[in-house]
Amino acid sequence: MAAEVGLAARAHVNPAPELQPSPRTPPNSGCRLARVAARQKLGSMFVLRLRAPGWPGGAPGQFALLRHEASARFLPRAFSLHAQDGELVSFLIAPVGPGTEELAEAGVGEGVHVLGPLGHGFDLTEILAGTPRRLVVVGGGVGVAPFRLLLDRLTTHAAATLPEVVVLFGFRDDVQAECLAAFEPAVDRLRARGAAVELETICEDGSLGRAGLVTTLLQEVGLSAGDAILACGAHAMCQAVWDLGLAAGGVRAWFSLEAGMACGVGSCHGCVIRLADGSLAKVCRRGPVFGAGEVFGESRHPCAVPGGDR
Amino acid sequence: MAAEVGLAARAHVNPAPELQPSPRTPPNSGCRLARVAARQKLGSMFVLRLRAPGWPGGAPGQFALLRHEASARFLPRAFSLHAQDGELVSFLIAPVGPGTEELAEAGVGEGVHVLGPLGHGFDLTEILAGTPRRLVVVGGGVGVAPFRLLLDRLTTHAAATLPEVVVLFGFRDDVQAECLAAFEPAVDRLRARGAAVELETICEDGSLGRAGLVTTLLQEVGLSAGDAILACGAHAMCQAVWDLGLAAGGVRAWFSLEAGMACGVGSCHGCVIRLADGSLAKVCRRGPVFGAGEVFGESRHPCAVPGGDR
Amino acid sequence: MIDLSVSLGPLRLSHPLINASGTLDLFEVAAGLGDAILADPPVAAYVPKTVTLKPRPGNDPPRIVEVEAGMLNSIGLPNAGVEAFVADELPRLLALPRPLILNVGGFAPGEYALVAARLRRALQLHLGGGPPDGPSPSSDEIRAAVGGDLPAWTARVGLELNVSCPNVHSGCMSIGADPGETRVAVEGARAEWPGLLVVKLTPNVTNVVPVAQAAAEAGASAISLVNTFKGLVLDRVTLRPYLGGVTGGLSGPAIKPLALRFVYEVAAAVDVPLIGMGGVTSVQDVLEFMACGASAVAVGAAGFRDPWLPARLAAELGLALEGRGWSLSDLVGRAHRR
Amino acid sequence: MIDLSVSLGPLRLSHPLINASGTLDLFEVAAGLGDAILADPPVAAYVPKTVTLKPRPGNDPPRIVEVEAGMLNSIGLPNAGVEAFVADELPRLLALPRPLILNVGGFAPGEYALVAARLRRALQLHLGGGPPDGPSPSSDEIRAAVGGDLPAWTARVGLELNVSCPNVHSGCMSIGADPGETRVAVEGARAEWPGLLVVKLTPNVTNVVPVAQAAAEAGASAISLVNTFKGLVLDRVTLRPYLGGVTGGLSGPAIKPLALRFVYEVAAAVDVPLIGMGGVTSVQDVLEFMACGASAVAVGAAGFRDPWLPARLAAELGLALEGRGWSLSDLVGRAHRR
Ligand SMILES: Cc1cc2nc3c(=O)[nH]c(=O)nc-3n(C[C@H](O)[C@H](O)[C@H](O)COP(=O)(O)OP(=O)(O)OC[C@H]3O[C@@H](n4cnc5c(N)ncnc54)[C@H](O)[C@@H]3O)c2cc1C
Ligand SMILES: Cc1cc2nc3c(=O)[nH]c(=O)nc-3n(C[C@H](O)[C@H](O)[C@H](O)COP(=O)(O)OP(=O)(O)OC[C@H]3O[C@@H](n4cnc5c(N)ncnc54)[C@H](O)[C@@H]3O)c2cc1C
Ligand SMILES: Cc1cc2nc3c(=O)[nH]c(=O)nc-3n(C[C@H](O)[C@H](O)[C@H](O)COP(=O)(O)O)c2cc1C
Ligand SMILES: Cc1cc2nc3c(=O)[nH]c(=O)nc-3n(C[C@H](O)[C@H](O)[C@H](O)COP(=O)(O)O)c2cc1C
Ligand code: FES
Ligand code: FES
Repeated sequence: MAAEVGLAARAHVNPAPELQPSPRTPPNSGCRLARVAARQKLGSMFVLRLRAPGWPGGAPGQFALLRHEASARFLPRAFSLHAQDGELVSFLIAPVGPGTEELAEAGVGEGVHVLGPLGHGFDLTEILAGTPRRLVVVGGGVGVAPFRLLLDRLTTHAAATLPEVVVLFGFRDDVQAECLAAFEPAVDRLRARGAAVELETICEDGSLGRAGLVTTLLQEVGLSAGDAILACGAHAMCQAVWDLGLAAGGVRAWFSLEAGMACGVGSCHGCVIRLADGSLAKVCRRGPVFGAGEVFGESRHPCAVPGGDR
Repeated sequence: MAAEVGLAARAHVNPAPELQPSPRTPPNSGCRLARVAARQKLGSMFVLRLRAPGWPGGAPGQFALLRHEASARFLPRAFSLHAQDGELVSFLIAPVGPGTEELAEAGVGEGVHVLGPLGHGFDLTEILAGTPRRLVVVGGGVGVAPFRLLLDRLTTHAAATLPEVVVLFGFRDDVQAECLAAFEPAVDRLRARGAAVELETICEDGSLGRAGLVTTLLQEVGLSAGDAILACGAHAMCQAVWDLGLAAGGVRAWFSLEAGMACGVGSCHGCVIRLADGSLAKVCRRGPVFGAGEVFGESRHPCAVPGGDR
Repeated sequence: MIDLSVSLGPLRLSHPLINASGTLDLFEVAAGLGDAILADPPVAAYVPKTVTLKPRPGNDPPRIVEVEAGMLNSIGLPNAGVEAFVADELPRLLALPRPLILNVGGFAPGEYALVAARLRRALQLHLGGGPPDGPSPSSDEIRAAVGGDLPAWTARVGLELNVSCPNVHSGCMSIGADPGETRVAVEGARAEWPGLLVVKLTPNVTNVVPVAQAAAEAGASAISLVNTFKGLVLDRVTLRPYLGGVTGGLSGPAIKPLALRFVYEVAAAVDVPLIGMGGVTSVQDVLEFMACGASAVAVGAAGFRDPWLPARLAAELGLALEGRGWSLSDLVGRAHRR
Repeated sequence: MIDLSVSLGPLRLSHPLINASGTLDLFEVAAGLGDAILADPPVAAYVPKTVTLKPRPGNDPPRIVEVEAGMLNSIGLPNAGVEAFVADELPRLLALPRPLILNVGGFAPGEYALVAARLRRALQLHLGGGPPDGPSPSSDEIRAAVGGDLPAWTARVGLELNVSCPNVHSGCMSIGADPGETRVAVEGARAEWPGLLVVKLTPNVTNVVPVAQAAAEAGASAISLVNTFKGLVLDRVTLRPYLGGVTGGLSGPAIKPLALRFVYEVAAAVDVPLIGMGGVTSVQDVLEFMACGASAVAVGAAGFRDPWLPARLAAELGLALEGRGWSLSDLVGRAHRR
């Protein structure tokens, strides 16, 4: 905003349009040609590690738009930041359609256009400022992706300042659950720093013990006032999680939501969802992480669901 | 034609339409999913060897439509049969655009849809029946492709029945000329059987000696009555070759021509060229090999050129 | 096994998959790839290429060019004219073990009736059902017949009026762009043709609904859509028009969302069965056209990759319906239901 | 260095590449990816998203869906209305170091004039050139001005009339489908707007030429085309319409051959400069639109992949012309010359 006002002021100084042709995409524009550094299969998902020159780093819950340089698809695809290390940035991807399948076949050294980091992630400063009793991290399926970076970020906080961390992941089956391998080192590191971390996993088909949903786990750990939920997964999962939060009372929650995207930056108005108050919000700009109340409202049986009345 | 008459006769026997659903593509329909058996780079071109189950074999000058099973292009592409060995069929391909580049990257084991063999090739029986003085084979650029199979076919004829074979190839540069490696063994085999074979090559940029066109070579070997020309290359080359043939007099010639194709079988009427008499002919069905007179006429400065008056 | 058969007027199709006119020549395929395709054509009904009153050479080459997700053609309806068609093509067409939908083009609304009459007389001769070269039945006689007793051959042969070809300089597409001219063309053909009368519409219009309604009111027993979208491709180097006919018609997956819209709109507005087409390459596409309201689906340019594609899609349609536990009537028009 | 500058009425563009309305929001990009884009926008002129008289929420989600070689959108012109636009957007737009082409939508032909007048008054206030809230200049006064002395601000700001959005239930596209309504809309806006007046046409018409002629006669100083093609996408599973707005507009490479045809036809029929768009992704596309007759070219949905694409294409256009030894005027309209 400050920048915009500043520019508005300039208008009167420099009212004539400049006539020089624009340069090409500037080097630090957020639009980069990255190279595949590694691709690791983890059950039915894979981790795509890219070397993105000048990658500025992003927050957990932020995302990037990826498009293979030889893609036959028209639009890029959105993926949560999964891990980063300098110029290396990783994504945990579930191949579900043509765009994700192209990336599943990207060879080392091949180019991938990366636009990002984009959107607003989980604001750990704000969340921790509320001194939550516990951080309850809830991931469903590939919705677990952003929580690797989240755990990494927690590791940078003094253990004493951290509440207990409860990580609950739900998967379809044990093949999908193989992506756990991408999270365990982060959990171990956090524990090694003295933080109290619990990690529990359940599969819908019972292939890792009993059958159930991630909400089964959530009911078992028992939400109570002061808990802060950070969740990502299918819309129905998020809704069910928030219902439990409302039932417990005094629980705050943030959800990373999905929507089909074209631009990822707010240009196209394409990714809107309907909020609890009936208004529409761009997932890519206002989100993808939203406060529970904004999206689902504060009463237990909200009528307004994202997607509106189509 | 006989088949059609036969079927017409059947109409009165079986006038009612059958109501069973049709089966899928029948196994020996000419439409096959082949597998890449090998891909060999030869300078700026490459040889794609496919294993095509049930491949029936085709004549030199016939072609097939190829489309990679993961192709992002809508239409298949036409390529002359280059060599065959049972189920193995090879194509010599110059990557010039998106379709050929996809094939240039096809990995061993990947699927390629093959429709063929299609069209009418060089009719060796007819050509040799004219007891030509010499067979003058003229290829320009990737237009050399069909002549590997032609040389292989000549090898099956008794050497005594064969006239002298003069093979003249013109290339852009020495990198393009590296595809010669695909022809030399066939020439050697033919010689080993006692046939008189000469092979000469020239490059436009002089990178293999002096600079010149294939017509330079043709002028040097000197056409004369009784020669039979078999040529394939750019349209302008074919025209120039036939001008030399007409000048010599008493020369017969066959040209394998190109046209953009959609169906390759005569369904779409898309690949027509205008013949010397002003009529239009489907390259895929009546050709791709045409008699010189049909295409260029029998007088030295034809006004009607294929492509018509667009 | 799910019953995939559909009726288009007096024609009964064993399944909904046919070819789009001008994109499959069974006899050419047979000549190149073997006669098997004639003994068991991969379509539930066979639609030959458009025939016109007079012979036509078609447009200058080049006539086709690939574009993103499709191709343009500027073929220009080459054909030997209806007399040659009747003499040379019709006998072998009638020998095919499938119903036929003959496709007719015209350069003035009245031409359709002339060609329809010529074809009817030839069919009466071949298949019985009336004096071959007698006077045309009166319009009333045929209207009565359409409702009641049709000549037996109408179960074998239908007619499609191509009022939508974008690749000719007059007539055709300009007729189908105008409800009034379409009405005249269809009424004329209806008066000469007792059987299935399909009218093939162009999508190059501001509003297709009045044209579809005019066709239906004038006696069309079915509507097929879409023909190709008029487009232009330049030569990459010279930057001048690439096709001999300057403009051409776009077909292929690029037009599928546009074609679905036209089928959806016409299905909501008229009561006759629809034949949907435009970019069909997969069984998903077949499901979508039928959900929008098509009773039958035609494979066009995608069949160039594999002439047997319609048969494969028919088999896959059966499996898809089985998988969902749907009958054909659960599928057709589904997109319109809440 | 080749001179790439082009004039659109009183606007002078340093090169022909601009953005298509609704596909690039510089301020949103800046908020996400940094202010650099505001200091040096990747377009020769900036076209904001359509603004309407009253605020609009836009259509229900989902609003976009990818298809082969393109996407459909059913955004539905969400915007805060012209009053909020004038208060909140215009100041920061005027701070951009580029000429602007403000884009206006309407739901009746008369609405365009109301919005144009409101914008003109605001610009007079910001940039001088007349009493801000005084009475409208008479139509004659403005017509005189367009030919002669224009207020200085008309070199900074032009207006584009979107008479072609397919994603709203009334107005807009239906106006642009009708030459008479287009004439009324353009005449009204012309009476209120002394500067560059672009009219953006829809391709969802039988014949675009009469609409373009009506626009030009009514005072359009340029014509832009094409807006999106109306299409339909079904949900893959439910087989019901996927988009919240049921139908949507197709854009992207799928429509390029169709868009080229419209530009080619309009260039042959009217004398005003054209802004071409529809599926531009590469410098080859830019060359083709200009060869068909466009003086400027807009990047639409392909800019979603890279907001800086127009600037890259402008640089590549310079190289392409240099490589061929052509000036811009050798290129523009080339496809029409023998
Ligand atoms: C902010 C954000 C973060 C994300 N993070 C991740 C991540 O970390 N890892 C990950 O694997 N995925 C993530 N996703 C999801 C990912 O973007 C999608 O899985 C991906 O776009 C799928 O592309 P595709 O081409 O493989 O499938 P597509 O075929 O494009 O399908 C993608 C989705 O589009 C919708 N869709 C499109 N067309 C239709 C239609 N005609 N009918 C019905 N539905 C349709 C459906 O919802 C479908 O699931 C994220 C999404 C968002 C918005
Ligand atoms: C019978 C036959 C046999 C052939 N045999 C061989 C062979 O053995 N080996 C081989 O390498 N090639 C062969 N070809 C040529 C081969 O089919 C083409 O090179 C191939 O189709 C190119 O496809 P592409 O996608 O790589 O290039 P494309 O981009 O499809 O270009 C192919 C050609 O299409 C034309 N074209 C398409 N669009 C445009 C446009 N907008 N502007 C200008 N021109 C355009 C041009 O002529 C261009 O050269 C043969 C062709 C035929 C008809
Ligand atoms: C090469 C070609 C030739 C065609 N010829 C005809 C024709 O003769 N008569 C006709 O009615 N439609 C003709 N069409 C249009 C098709 O029948 C069909 O309506 C159109 O191609 C859309 O379907 P598709 O996208 O599946 O190809 C032709 C289409 C192509 C591609
Ligand atoms: C997401 C989206 C939003 C659009 N919004 C507008 C708009 O507000 N006003 C308008 O005139 N055109 C709008 N358009 C149309 C474009 O400006 C352009 O005419 C069209 O997309 C064709 O160009 P393309 O194929 O390059 O995208 C929009 C297009 C898209 C894809
Ligand atoms: S994806 Fe374009 S506004 Fe969100
Ligand atoms: S390529 Fe279809 S007729 Fe020759």
